[in-house]
Amino acid sequence: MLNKDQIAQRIAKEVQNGQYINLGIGIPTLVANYIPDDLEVVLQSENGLLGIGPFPTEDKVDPDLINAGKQTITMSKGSALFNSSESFAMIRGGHVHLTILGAMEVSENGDIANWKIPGKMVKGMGGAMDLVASAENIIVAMQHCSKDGQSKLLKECSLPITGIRCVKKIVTDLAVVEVLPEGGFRLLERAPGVSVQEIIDKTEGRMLVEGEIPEMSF
Amino acid sequence: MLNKDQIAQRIAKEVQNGQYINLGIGIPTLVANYIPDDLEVVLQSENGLLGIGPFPTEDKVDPDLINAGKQTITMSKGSALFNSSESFAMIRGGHVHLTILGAMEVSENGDIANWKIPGKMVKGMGGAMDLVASAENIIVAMQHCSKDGQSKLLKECSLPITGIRCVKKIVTDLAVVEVLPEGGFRLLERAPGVSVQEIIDKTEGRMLVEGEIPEMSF
Amino acid sequence: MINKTVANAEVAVADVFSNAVLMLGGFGLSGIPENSIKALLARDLHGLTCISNNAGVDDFGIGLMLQKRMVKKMISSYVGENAEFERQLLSGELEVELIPQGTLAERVRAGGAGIPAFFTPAGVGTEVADGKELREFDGKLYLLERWLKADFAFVKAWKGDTAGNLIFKGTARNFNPMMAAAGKITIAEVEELVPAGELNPNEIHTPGIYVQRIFQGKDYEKRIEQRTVSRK
Amino acid sequence: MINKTVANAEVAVADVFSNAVLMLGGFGLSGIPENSIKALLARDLHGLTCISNNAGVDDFGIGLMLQKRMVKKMISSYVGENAEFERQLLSGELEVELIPQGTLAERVRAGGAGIPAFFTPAGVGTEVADGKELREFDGKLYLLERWLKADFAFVKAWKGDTAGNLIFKGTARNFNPMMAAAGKITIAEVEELVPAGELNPNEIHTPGIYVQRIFQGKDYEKRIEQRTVSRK
Repeated sequence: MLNKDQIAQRIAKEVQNGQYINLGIGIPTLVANYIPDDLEVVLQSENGLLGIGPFPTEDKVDPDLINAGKQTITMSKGSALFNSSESFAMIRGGHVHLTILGAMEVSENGDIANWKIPGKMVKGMGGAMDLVASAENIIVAMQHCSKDGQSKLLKECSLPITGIRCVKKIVTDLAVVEVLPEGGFRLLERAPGVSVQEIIDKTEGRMLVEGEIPEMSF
Repeated sequence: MLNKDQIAQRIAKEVQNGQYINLGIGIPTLVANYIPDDLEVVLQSENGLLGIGPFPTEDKVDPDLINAGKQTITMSKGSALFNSSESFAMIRGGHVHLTILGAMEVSENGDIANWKIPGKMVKGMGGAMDLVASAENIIVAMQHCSKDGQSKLLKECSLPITGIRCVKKIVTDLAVVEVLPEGGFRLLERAPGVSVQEIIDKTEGRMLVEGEIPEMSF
Repeated sequence: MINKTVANAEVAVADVFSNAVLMLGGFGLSGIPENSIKALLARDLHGLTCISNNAGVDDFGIGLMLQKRMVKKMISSYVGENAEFERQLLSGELEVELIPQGTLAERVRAGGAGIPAFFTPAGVGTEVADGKELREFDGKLYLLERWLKADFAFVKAWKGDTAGNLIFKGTARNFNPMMAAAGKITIAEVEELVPAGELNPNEIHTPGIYVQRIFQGKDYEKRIEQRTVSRK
Repeated sequence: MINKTVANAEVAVADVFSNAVLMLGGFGLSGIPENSIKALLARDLHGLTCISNNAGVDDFGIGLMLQKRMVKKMISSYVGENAEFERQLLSGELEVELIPQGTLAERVRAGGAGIPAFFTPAGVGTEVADGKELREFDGKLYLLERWLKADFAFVKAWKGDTAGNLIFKGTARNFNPMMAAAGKITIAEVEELVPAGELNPNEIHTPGIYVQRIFQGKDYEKRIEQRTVSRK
């Protein structure tokens, strides 16, 4: 089973040279730590920045420079600032190549639920609905099961959904899973020490398993 | 009868303190010369400038600084530059208080035709359709009659129109005319030496004449 | 150039009325109109509709207006980090309309730009789409969304001039420029107010045409929600 | 940061194909991509659709592409000052779609911003409205207009960096930023190309994400259409 950093590390392998990438709050933010130095990529922050740099040292903290998770950040060389309307123009217009975000549930046709638990959580969707409706490639980072053991890879989402037919890949603590264009999950890799059977048992949606399923390598 | 400069001079009296104003090509551009110095107004150029200054002296000519008529200009103190989308956002959003433009015809319900003569002139509408569809106050500067003596204040426009029910006032070489909200022209002022009868004779549309019609003063 | 300067926040907000629709710039607590909020808090107002990406925190920003029960309705994209907000919402004291962040930004932009409605893909297939027109363009589904406007828009800039031109700094820009354009009366507070002519026209983010009042702000707290640092 | 630099205009336009849809920035002859146009003229292309506010003059700008019969269709708001253009149009050699300038700007912006359609008041009651959906919002009539996109967008900036970030100067900005965002491949030529990191992120007009190729332009003529001066 992977810890959060390992999930982020595995997702980082999906990143390609030259990509503009939006990282969601939580595990996705950690992905930045594992992107190989030889890849030139640009991280977008939907509150108005292309080119997120590392967190600032104590003396460089600037309240006018935060990411979408409201964390203080720095700018990398060659970055650009803009307003929220321009930021989502970029996202909706398909200029951001890769979106990595967390989820509470993903269905086997690629629907994602990550913004609301009726009667319990009413924080709002933030930029998630715009991101999932727009990006060509969406990867979800999440635990395979909820804290009470329920699968989060479902036939259909039970929670209010954030977007339809949009998730392309899921990286969990147990597996790397593809969402097939025609619907259904396909198992690509398993976490070290995790069996194919355990993954199947913990996946409610249809899971296609073809041939030998390799263990993840980092 | 007024010459072009006098038409511009008369229109300048319509300008109020604090207004943002778009001046069209031709006579409207001349209006800038007659705006009283004690009025603070800002001239918008739809190619991307708020705060048009005087024409430049020879040594200050800058090809990167032109007005919508492609004339070289300067910027006044406190001006701002922006792109064409922002410029028309300003116009469509009703932020420009006054638009002054030329016309080939105006109808008695305030329709304006100024962009096309079928089979003859195909230059295009430029920003005129956006301006007349958006500004709350539109004043037309034009000759009362065409070169061959036809009235340009009509019951209905004969040329392809630029916008409907938008002109509020017309200043011609003969008269100042209001377009009534319910339709019809109303004579407000006559040019020095021009009789009310001549104006009526040269106006095809309905022209309301109430009481004494004063001569224009400058 | 038209001089938009007013003495201070108190003067600037003096005619804000109860039940008005307000827009307030900022993302989280970054770039919020701190001075205007403080001045609004000192007035006896109620029934306000506040359009703002977030709702502040319990003891800062719009959170303080919620504490004072001045707000009838919030229109936002994300309202976490605010216990009082959640309490008022769950008890039914507060109405909330949650809007995808990009849709919110674009609806506000549309309000300023005279675009009454536009199509966006955000929210298709979700409860955000309920009651909205759905249409296919080039094989993809979109929702029709309407513009948003406000009686008063409150924005905070880094620098401004007396003509109302504004320059923002860093990610404190966020929703401020669109809100400046969508307010019937737009009130800008700035960290540094300079005479017209001192800002480079090429560097201005919000042209003065959108700003009706501008004042020199003071005592900016600029609270940080998630101070995150790395070691040297 | 991703390096978008290419050697020159010839390299930048090498894969432009016949019958492609192009956008070209500029207003009149101000801010037009002079180097890219010259490089396109040197190639054997035909059937192009050109989206540009104007069509140049007879012997400069897009006018030269018309002379060479490279253009099948122009989409513009104003095409005066061009005799060859008028000749081709009246003889039926050239197709022309005339669009109100603000609608053109907004359609191009929509193309870059993922907004497939929007409502605008410009053109209501005119022949521009023919065949378009008309709808009333808040008592006023509006037309539904669609986005515009291009296979290649050509823009000209004052300064640019190797990451594709652009800063424009004066009114030469005009349509360039929207077109940069609406091109599948956007080619930017700049008067001064600097390494990434040298431009102030707060002053950038077009973020590099929109630009696929950038090169240092040369020999700018910057022709003036209406040289108008006042005496000292």
